[in-house]
Amino acid sequence: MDDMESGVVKKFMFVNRKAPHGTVYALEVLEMVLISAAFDQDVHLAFLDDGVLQIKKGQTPAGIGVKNFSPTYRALEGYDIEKLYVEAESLAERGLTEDDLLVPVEVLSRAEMGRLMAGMDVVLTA
Amino acid sequence: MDDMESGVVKKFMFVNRKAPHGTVYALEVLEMVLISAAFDQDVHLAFLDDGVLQIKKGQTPAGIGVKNFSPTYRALEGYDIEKLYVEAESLAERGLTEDDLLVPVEVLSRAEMGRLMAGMDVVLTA
Amino acid sequence: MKFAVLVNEGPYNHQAADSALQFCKAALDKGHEIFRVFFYYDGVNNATRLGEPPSDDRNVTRNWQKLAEDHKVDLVVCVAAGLRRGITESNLAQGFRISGLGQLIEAGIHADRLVTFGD
Amino acid sequence: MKFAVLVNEGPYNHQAADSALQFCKAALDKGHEIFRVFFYYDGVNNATRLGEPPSDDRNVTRNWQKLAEDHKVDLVVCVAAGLRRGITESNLAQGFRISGLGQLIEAGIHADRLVTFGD
Amino acid sequence: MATLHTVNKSPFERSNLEACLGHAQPGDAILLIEDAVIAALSGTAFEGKMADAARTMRLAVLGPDLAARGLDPAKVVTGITVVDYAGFVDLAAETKATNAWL
Amino acid sequence: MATLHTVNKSPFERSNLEACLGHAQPGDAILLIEDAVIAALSGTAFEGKMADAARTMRLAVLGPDLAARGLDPAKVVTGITVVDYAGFVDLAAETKATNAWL
Repeated sequence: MDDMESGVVKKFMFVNRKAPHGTVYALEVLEMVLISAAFDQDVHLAFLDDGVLQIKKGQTPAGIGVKNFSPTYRALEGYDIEKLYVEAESLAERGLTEDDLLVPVEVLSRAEMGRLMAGMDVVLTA
Repeated sequence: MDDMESGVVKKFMFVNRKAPHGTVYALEVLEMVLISAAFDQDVHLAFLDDGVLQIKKGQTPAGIGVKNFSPTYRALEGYDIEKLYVEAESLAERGLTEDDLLVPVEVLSRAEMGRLMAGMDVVLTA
Repeated sequence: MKFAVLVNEGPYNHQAADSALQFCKAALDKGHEIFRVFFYYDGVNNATRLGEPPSDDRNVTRNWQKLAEDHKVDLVVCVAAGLRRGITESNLAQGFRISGLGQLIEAGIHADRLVTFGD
Repeated sequence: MKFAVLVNEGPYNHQAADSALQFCKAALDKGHEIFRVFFYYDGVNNATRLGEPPSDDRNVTRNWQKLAEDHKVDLVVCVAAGLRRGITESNLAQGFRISGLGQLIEAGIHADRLVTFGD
Repeated sequence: MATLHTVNKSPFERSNLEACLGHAQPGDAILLIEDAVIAALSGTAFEGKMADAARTMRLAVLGPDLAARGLDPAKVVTGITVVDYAGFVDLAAETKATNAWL
Repeated sequence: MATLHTVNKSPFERSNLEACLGHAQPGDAILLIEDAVIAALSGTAFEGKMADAARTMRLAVLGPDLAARGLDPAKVVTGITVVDYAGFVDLAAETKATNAWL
C-alpha cells in the first residue's frame, strides 16, 4: 500500500444517518472506518438523524438473530479514531441525551455540523 | 396450476407507493400483476404517494439507460385488469392531475382508498 | 392456520430476511403451517450458496436451509427475478427451488395469510 | 481531473449503478479520468457473471464490462462485502477484480473527487 | 375482521408510518418492527401522533427489535403493547389480512 | 470551494432532501437526481422550500431523470438549472467535494 507512505493526509468524514440493524450500513461503514485507520488520514465520524441510534447504549440484538457490533464503537479509540460528532437536534427529536451514548462524543448543533462537513475533503455516506 | 381451477377468488390488491425507475419495484410489481391475471382473481391496483408517478404520461427513460415499461400499464386492460385506483391527495401534492395519467383510473380520496384497502384479502406492496 | 411469506430483500443489507425467519419460526412453534416462503426482487439473493459471512455473524442462507430441513418449508425463488440478478441453478443453495411468479399468487390464494417483509 | 466512484447498491433493484455508469461515461467523454469504481455493500452484486436480464432491458454487468474494456477502468469489488453476499472468484464477471476495502480509501486519497451512488 | 399493518422504517427517515396512519381503519392493528420501533418511544417527536392513533387502533411494537436497538420497553408510549415474534404471529392470525407499508 | 450535494430520493418518501437542506452551506450546489427530481417541479408541496433554497445555493436537477419520469423541464421551479450528465460531472469538478445524502 503505497498510500500509507504517500504523505497525503485528507479530511475524511463518514456520515452515519441510518439506524443500526434494520440495514447493514452501520456495520459496513464501521468496517470502512477501521480500514481507514491504516492510511493515517484525518478521520471524522458524524452521527446524525437516525444514525445517532448506532451508538445507543444497551443494544442486544440476539433476539433478532443478528450480530451485536456496537462494542466496536468503543474500540475505535484504540485505532486513534477519536473525532466523533453527534448532532444535538437528532438526539432531541428521538428523546435521547448524551448519557444514552456508548462512547464519548462531541455534540454539535445542526448548523455546526453543516459547517464541519463543509471543511471535509472526502465525505462517505451510506 | 391447480389453482386456476380451484374456484377460489380472492380480492388481491397491488399497492404501488414508489416512483418508477429509481428502484425496480414498479417494474417487478407489474410482472406480478400480469401473472395474477392467469389465476382469475379479483385484482386491484392502487397508486398512491410517489406510486402515482408510475402511470405518468410521457416517460422516456432512454437517457438514463433503463427500459421504458410504462406502455405495459396500457396493456393491462387486455388482461382484464381494469380496477386501477389513484389517490387524489397524492396527485395534488405532486402538482399532477388525472390528465397526466397514461391510463383510465378511478380517483379516490385518501379516506376512500383506506376503506377500499380494508376490504382486501391479499395486499402486496413493494 | 396456513401462512405464506414473501421476502423482498437480500440477506444482510436489510433486516427483512431475518425478520421473516423469526416470524416463520414463531409461527411453526405455535403449530401453524408455513405454506411457502417466496423470494422476489433482491430477495432472490437469499438463495445463493456462495455466501460466506464472517464466522461471528449469522448465515442467513443457512438459517433458511435449516428451517426447510426441520419443518419441510417450501422455499421458492422467482425464476425471472433470479435470472436478472444472477441466482440460477448453478449457484442455488440446497433447500431452495426455482419456480415461476405464479407460485406467489398461488400462495396468496391458498394460504390464510400472506405476510411481506421488505425494505 | 481524477474521479473515483463508489457504488453502494446492486443492479436493477436500484438506479444507483445506472446513474454511476452514466456519470463515468460523461466524465470520460469530457476527458476526465476514472481512477477506480469501487463496489461495496450490495454494490458487489454488479459483478456477478450469472445475471441474465430480459433481452429488452439493459445488462448492467455488461455495461460495466464495456466501460472497463473501452477505457481501462479499474472495477474493484470489496472482498468482505462480496464474501458475505456470495460474490467470489467463482462467479465474478470478467473485467472486475476482488480486493480489499483499502482500495476505496486509497481511491479517496488519490482521486480528486469521490462520488457515491446508493439507495 | 380488521387488518394488521406492519411498518418497518423509522418515521424520521421515511413517510411509511405516516402513510399507514393515513389509511388504517379504526379497529385495525399496527405493528412497528425493525427500524420503525423508535416511533413507539415516549419523548420522541412522534409521541403525540402515536398516542392519538392508539385511541382508535391497536398499536404494538416488536420487543426484540426494541432490545436490539437498546430502547427501553418501559418507555413505550401508553397504549402501545410490546409483543414478541409469537405475538406478531397472533396479530397476523387474528386479523383478516396483512398490509406491509414498505 | 463549495460542496456538491446530491439527493436521489423523493422528499415525499424520505427525509434526505430535508437533511441536505439543513446542512448545506450558502454557495454550495445541490443536484437532484433519480427519484429526487420530483422536488424540482413547480406546483408540488415542496415548491416553496426549493425556491427559498435557490436564493442562497446553486440548485440543479438532472434532465435525463426528469425525462425518464415524464416530468417537464419547462415546469422546473425558477432558480433550478436543468443539467445533463456532463453538467453533473462539471458540478463535481467545480466543487471541492461531493456529499451524497443517502
